[in-house]
Amino acid sequence: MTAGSNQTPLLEVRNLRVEFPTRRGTLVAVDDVSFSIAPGEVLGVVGESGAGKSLTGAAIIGLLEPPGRIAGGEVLLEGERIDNLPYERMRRIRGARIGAIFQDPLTSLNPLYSIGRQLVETIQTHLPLSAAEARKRAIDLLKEVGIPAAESRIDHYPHQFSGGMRQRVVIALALCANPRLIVADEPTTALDVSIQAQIIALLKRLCREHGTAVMLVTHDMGVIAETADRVAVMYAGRLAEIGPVRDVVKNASHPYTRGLMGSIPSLGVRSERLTQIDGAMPRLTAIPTGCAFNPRCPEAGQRCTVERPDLMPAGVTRAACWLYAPGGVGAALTREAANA
Amino acid sequence: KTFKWGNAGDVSSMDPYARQETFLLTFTQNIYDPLVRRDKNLKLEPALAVKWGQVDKNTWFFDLRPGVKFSDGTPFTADDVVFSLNRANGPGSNMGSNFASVKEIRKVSDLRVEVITKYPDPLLADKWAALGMMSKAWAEKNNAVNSADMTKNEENYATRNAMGTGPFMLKERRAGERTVLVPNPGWWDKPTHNLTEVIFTPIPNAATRVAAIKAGDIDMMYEVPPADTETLKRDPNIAVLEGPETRIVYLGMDQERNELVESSVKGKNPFKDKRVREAIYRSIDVDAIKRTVMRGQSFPTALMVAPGINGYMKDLDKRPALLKPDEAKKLLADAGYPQGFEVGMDCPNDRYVNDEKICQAVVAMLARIGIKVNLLAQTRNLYFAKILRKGDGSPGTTSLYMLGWSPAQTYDVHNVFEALIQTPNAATKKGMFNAGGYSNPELDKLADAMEQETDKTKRDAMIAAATKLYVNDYAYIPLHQQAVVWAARKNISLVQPADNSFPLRFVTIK
Amino acid sequence: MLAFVLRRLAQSVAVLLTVGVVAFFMFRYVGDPINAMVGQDTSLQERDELRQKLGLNDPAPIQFLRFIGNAAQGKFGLSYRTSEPVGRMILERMPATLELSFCAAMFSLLVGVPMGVYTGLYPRHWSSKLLQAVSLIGVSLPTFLVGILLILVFAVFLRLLPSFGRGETVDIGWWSTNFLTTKGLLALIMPSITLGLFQLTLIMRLVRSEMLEVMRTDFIKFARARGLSNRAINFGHALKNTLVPVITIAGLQLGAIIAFAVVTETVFAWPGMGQLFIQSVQFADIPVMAAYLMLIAFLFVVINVIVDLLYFLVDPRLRSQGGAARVSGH
Amino acid sequence: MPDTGVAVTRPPASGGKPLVRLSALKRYFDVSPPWLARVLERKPRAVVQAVAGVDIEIKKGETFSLVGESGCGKSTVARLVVGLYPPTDGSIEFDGNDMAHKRGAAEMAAIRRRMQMIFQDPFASLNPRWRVFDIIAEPIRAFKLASSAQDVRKRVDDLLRQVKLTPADGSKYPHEFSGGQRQRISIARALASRPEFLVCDEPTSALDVSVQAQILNLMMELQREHGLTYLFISHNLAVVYHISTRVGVMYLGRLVEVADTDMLFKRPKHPYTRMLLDTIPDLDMTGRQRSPVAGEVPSPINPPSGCAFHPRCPFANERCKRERPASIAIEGGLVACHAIEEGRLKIEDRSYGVRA
Amino acid sequence: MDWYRRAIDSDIWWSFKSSTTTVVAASVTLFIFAMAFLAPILAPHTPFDPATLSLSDGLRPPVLFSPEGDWSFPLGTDDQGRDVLSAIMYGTRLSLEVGFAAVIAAMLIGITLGLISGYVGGAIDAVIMRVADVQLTFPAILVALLIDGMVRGIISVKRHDEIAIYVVVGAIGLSFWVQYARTVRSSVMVEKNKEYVQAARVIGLSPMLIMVRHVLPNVTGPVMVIATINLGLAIITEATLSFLGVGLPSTEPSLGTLIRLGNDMLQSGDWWVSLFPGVTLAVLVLAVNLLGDWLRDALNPKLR
Ligand SMILES: Nc1ncnc2c1ncn2[C@@H]1O[C@H](COP(=O)(O)OP(=O)(O)OP(=O)(O)O)[C@@H](O)[C@H]1O
Ligand SMILES: Nc1ncnc2c1ncn2[C@@H]1O[C@H](COP(=O)(O)OP(=O)(O)OP(=O)(O)O)[C@@H](O)[C@H]1O
Ligand SMILES: [Mg+2]
Ligand SMILES: [Mg+2]
Repeated sequence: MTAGSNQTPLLEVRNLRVEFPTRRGTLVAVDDVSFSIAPGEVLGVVGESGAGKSLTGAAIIGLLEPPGRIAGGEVLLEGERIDNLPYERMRRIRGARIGAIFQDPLTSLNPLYSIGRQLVETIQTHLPLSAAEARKRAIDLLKEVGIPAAESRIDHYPHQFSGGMRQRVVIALALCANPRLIVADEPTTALDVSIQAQIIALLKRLCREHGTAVMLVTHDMGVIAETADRVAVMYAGRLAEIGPVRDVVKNASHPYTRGLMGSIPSLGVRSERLTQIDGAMPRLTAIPTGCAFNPRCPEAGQRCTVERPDLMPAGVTRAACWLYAPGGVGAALTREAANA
Repeated sequence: KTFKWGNAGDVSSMDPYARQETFLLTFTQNIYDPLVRRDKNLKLEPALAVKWGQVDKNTWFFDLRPGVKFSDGTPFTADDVVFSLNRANGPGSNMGSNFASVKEIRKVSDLRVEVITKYPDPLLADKWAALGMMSKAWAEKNNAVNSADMTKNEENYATRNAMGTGPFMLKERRAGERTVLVPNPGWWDKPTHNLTEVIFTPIPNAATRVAAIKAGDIDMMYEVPPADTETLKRDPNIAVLEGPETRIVYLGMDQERNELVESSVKGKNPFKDKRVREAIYRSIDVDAIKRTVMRGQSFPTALMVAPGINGYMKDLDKRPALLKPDEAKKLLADAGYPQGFEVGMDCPNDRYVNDEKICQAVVAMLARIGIKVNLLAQTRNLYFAKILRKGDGSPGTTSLYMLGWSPAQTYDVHNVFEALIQTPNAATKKGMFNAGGYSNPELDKLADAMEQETDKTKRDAMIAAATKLYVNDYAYIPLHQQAVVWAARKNISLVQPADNSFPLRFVTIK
Repeated sequence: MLAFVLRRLAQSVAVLLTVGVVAFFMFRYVGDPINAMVGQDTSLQERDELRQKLGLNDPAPIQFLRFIGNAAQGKFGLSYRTSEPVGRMILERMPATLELSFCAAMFSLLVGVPMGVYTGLYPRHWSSKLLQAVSLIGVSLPTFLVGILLILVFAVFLRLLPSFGRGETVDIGWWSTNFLTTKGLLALIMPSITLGLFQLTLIMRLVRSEMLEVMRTDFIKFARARGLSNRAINFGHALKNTLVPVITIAGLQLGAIIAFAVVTETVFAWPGMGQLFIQSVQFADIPVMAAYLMLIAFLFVVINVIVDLLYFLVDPRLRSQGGAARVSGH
Repeated sequence: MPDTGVAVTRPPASGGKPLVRLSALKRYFDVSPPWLARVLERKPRAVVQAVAGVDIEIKKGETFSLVGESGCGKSTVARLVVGLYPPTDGSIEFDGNDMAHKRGAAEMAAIRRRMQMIFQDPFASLNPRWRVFDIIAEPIRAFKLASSAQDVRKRVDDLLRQVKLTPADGSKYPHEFSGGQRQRISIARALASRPEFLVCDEPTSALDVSVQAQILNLMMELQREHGLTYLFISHNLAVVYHISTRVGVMYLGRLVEVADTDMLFKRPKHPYTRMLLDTIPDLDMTGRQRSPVAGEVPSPINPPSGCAFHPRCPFANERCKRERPASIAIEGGLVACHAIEEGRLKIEDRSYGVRA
Repeated sequence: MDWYRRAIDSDIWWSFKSSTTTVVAASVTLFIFAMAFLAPILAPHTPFDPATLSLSDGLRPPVLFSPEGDWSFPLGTDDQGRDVLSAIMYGTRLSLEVGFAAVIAAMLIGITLGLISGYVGGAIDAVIMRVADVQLTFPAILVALLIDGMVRGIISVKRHDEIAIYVVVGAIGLSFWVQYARTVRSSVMVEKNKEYVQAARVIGLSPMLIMVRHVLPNVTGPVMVIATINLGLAIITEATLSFLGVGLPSTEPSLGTLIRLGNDMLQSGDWWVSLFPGVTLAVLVLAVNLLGDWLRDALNPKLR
């Protein structure tokens, strides 16, 4: 399923490149990443720690922390380019058209203000409502995310809520102005196993009801499997594979994705050994030439060590792997690579 | 015309008997007239008493000035005098030492008071020239019959209030902040000043004080740091007044113990050897101290009394020539200290002008003849507690020290002999400030004799003989008279007496 | 809350008692007060009598009990130096010190906090770096030197400000204030700057580092993600979250300011408690020193309680916990 | 799905002698406000019953896992076992030795040597200022297991190789390693004293799935080679399913169910166990709606009366509110539930584990 | 050469190198330290030896500012005939000695108490922290005034000058320890719950050993930062104490004492006597503070 592949995408990311100037030279943390999200669609982004998932999200909402910067590519929201907007214009988009949810609900809320104040403040920033109306909306939102006795709890402070409740408040805050897109960066990782399911269910329901698209960053494949429509797999700052969830999970094309899926312990089969990908993801300072995965790839060919693959169709999904090049791994190098 | 002035410390009390301290006495005298006061040249002149003298050997009389009124309008009578003198000699007062000879004070008539002494005391009027007269009625009304008693936990009215017959009246007293005086319109004397208000402020930091007068925030200040004298003199708006003070600053040596308390020499006391004392004496270049440390603001001396004091012997005031270091070393070698020795020295650091720096200079000078001096400079109360004799007459803990002394009550040399030079004796209370315990029986005899002697020529002869004795013994090492340096804005004219007192009645503003 | 206040009170008593003990035993050694009390001619016997009368010859524990007993009744006796009741001497000088300290504290806060916020918000900007370096001067020059230099420049050369003292004061009851006259206000300027400069630097740097830290927290990031305006983020969220440590330090510093007034008051001939204390040390005026120290300890305790109460206002987490946890400062 | 492995059933470890036995183990934490506040505000003492009476026997060579929600006391059990906390009550026996028994330092060290711990956070569990070599050598030196410096070096090099690092890594500092590599260093350190029993408190939950697989494989390998016994703690049921022979489910300081792994996943009995199993996201269930556990974990300071799970339990009745259920042996495992005991709740095949 | 490469390679070195201010501050500090500690070799005179002083050399102006200057006294002399340059060199040395000693004293007290307080906790912790509270009641200046007074009283018989330096060091040290104790305590409370400390406990190391081997090295960062900043503060405090008359003796003046002695001459035209020591002090403290500043930021990973 590729929801709305023929509509104009809600969000389109083209050749995004994020760099960090460091003292040892520039570090490319996100490299040539392109994807799009349709209205109402849930795109899961997975990958190992440090693969560049959060940075991609941060780049989209324009909250890269200096010295990090978007060094190339563009981000379009409903056809409008937003990656080069001045701070003030981007600020008006944030919260209003793109909402965000971060990993840790414990630290995402300012401990010194009641949640009501934080809600009202956000609502009034984006919607022309009076204080009383804003408060009413805040209460409605709290009810919607399932906070019991919202009228009385609205004046409570964050520390008076449990982790799961706080994450609900955070979701309510992200929904304040009915954004079209929500970037959720690991919204359940910090939560208890039993609460995770509640939050995912809530997020899904809300998006369905509001027609909001979600970019769901996580490394929990279970969550993705259950929630996402499409999945993007990142490896060392690049997209390794992108495609409908079922195909990526079940019939991954990229050897990395296959390894990743295999190393997830599942209840179905038990073995003496889990499938494992040997080695570790390279550091961003030492990304090998060619395909970044080549040192760990069981199917790497000569071409993989020299030339970098772009996303190419591989069955239902698109994968950045020479296996799917017309000539396969063994095909002749392009002229540039051969000369290099 | 408002006259603003400052100095380092505040008047500690408004009670004229609270402390026997020059500043307090002269300040309160602006409010409280004494019976007999000193003029610009420190000569006695009539004040509340128009006539005084000895009826017989043991009786003094004071004839009071008629028609004098206190500033609250009540008349001043003999009752007030008797009351004041008794109060000054009473509990809480610090003036008791001026009454050592007094047996009885009695009112003869409203305008005459007589004092019976235990023994002839030719200096009584001198001693009392600093004693202001209070009002009996006022004191009784305000429960200030005695001076403040430290052991009781209560305040004394006279500590912050004052009411006398003097040229000024106390308008405002904020201890530590400022004290405001206004002229007394009913003063018996003809005012020589033209002030309408006097504001006194303590400014403890010398640099600030200098800045304040430069900035014109005050009209006059004293205790000008010697270092600043030159700049102040250069300031076209400021006049600097300097004159010698009667205080002599000198060094003393422990000649009493058989072993010094703080020295490398064990088993004997080098200071008991006159050669050692001479070597030290003649190695200290007082002129150099005058030039750099004191910036010219001192008057080197060879005697323990200053010019102007009764008994000062001008022809004896000659320091022997300085020794070259080898000569001094030879003297020391003769005395048995060819390598020199090490000794501790005590010095105050907030008592005399540049006291610590003088000591430092002395340390350097002695270092050159092989005497290594360890200097301990400290604040006055610690310093005095360390070096002075204890109540039982036992010596303080010092080997070499610096002191200053002025016979300020009597202006007579006998005070110096009695307090500093005579052999210490707890019973007779002589020599109690002779911290080094110098002792010369011959001199003791002369000093005792001069106390009773009323014939001036004979007495002068005794003084000369005694003076030669201690000079030749190198008993002390007199350094200098420190200068009294005042600075005033150019439009102020004032008188600077040699005793470091500052009578406001001589101030005029142009 | 009640428990908290009671605990603080108990602690205060403990602090005051400790200070009392320390004060007392230290004073036994600061020198012989008698020499400061009498003139040069006072005979040694008279000195001894006075010592006896003052009880200075009694055994230490007895002196201590007497001292504590009297202190508990607010009686610190008469000053050895001026024979005035110590309580009143200190009270009279208190307004001067407190007003000066208040102005110095205000100066350091009103200048230091904005400077800290600015340098914290734009840590890489050259002007921040400049401000930071310049502010270091506040801790690189001894207070007395700063004071004298100020006097030389503004009083002696420019003649803009009075060189010393409180200028004109107005009495309101026993409290004499500088705030009601122009001269009084002018007189406050240089001493306040001198006294506050050091604290200014501290506060600025504290606010800066707290700001830097707060600006990196998730809730600030989240506030940005919600699209709040910079104003709301910087001042509403960031600044308020730096307040707790700032209050702690500012509170402690207020105590330090009052104590440091000793130097400033000496330089500016400011008739306050600090100057009184220094004179008392010089003259071994034990009753004044004791009372002053007890007062400083008391003020410190009061400031501490106020600081703690402020925490309650600022931080809701403490409110519900009953103030058991005190956020530790740096 | 890549079907790489063969389904194997681990050898049932029963029959062996228990290496570790925890009996009626309790650990309370006093979290009361200060005395004065308690008196004035009439607050009672507050005590967290982190572990409220746990009986576990772990046999030689087996892997016993503890699962449960955050705060149920898993880590506390782990710490009690290795002696980081003294128990409030109950006893811990290691190979027949009661740990509470007083003994000499040498004897104590001899027992301590035989049990080690692997911690959760690979970033916090290595001293950032020490070289890897020194970190691994520390237990060797502390227990004096090597006679010379060369011996130490040799052993450290061996250990590094065992955990698939190279001896050259010894001279580096921890920050130069990735999370997975650090966890290997932790394991090497734990193995340095040649222990028989390893307590692993969530050793992989801070790691990525691909790294997690490496670590789990390594652990299983080491177990096979050295006959190690594990107490394994995790909240990831899938991991637990893979590594353990027996599983204990904890809820608010108590064990609610203990069973052999296969049995637990095939026929879970306690309603809480069933709920936990329900929350496991599974790759096969794309698009499926999980049924989340209702409600949240209650406070361990005021645990609910009776069966602590009753406020969240769909099968709770009056008795559950009143009376705490005792453990009953059933189908080779232990369960503490009235509903099961009374037969109100049917035990059914839920086929979580075996879906062949 | 291993350590050398590692040092050159480290973040700290890099952040050091990339901050011009810091490099300048470090050079200045090094220069002043060298001047101070090599004073016996470099200084043209020995100002602490009174035998070499001559009043006749008194108050020479500095050569560059007045023709009356004498090249053997490049920065002029004070009223005792002391060479200002040499006095500054020796005085700086003394000030640094006082500063370092005071900071080390404070560190010893503070770290020990902080470690105990943090690691042991409970009643001992409460007592130590209350003592710290009381200590805070007495700011440095008051503590120093009191200790000085007390010591002078107790040992008035002995030579005070010899112990003056210990008094000043003790007084400053005593008033600074609280900061260390608090910092170390809170670091220890964080550190002792870190898993690597628990790992050490599982091995069965004694608390003492754990504290020294594991906890202590990890609190050095914040302690170093405080120490650097305190060094400047200690030097200033010593100067202020000298100003109040309870500092080091004037025969062997520290920078502070030099300033105090010259202070009286500030307005008299003999400005060099206090100005040069004043500038030296300000530059030294400023440089040390800049270093401390940089160190604080460099060691704080959150700010990198
Ligand atoms: N401020 C920074 N300076 C330098 N490098 C950075 C910075 N922030 C992130 N990176 C690097 O960018 C890479 C991508 O980081 P990112 O946070 O996007 O990873 P992620 O996929 O979200 O990982 P995780 O699952 O751990 O959250 C990482 O390798 C990280 O080291
Ligand atoms: N030192 C302590 N002091 C007070 N309470 C504690 C302490 N250690 C643990 N607790 C409490 O005991 C309970 C059990 O904690 P424990 O760490 O054992 O849980 P856990 O099952 O390991 O949880 P997680 O999965 O989050 O690690 C918790 O409620 C915790 O708050
Ligand atoms: Mg991330
Ligand atoms: Mg745990």
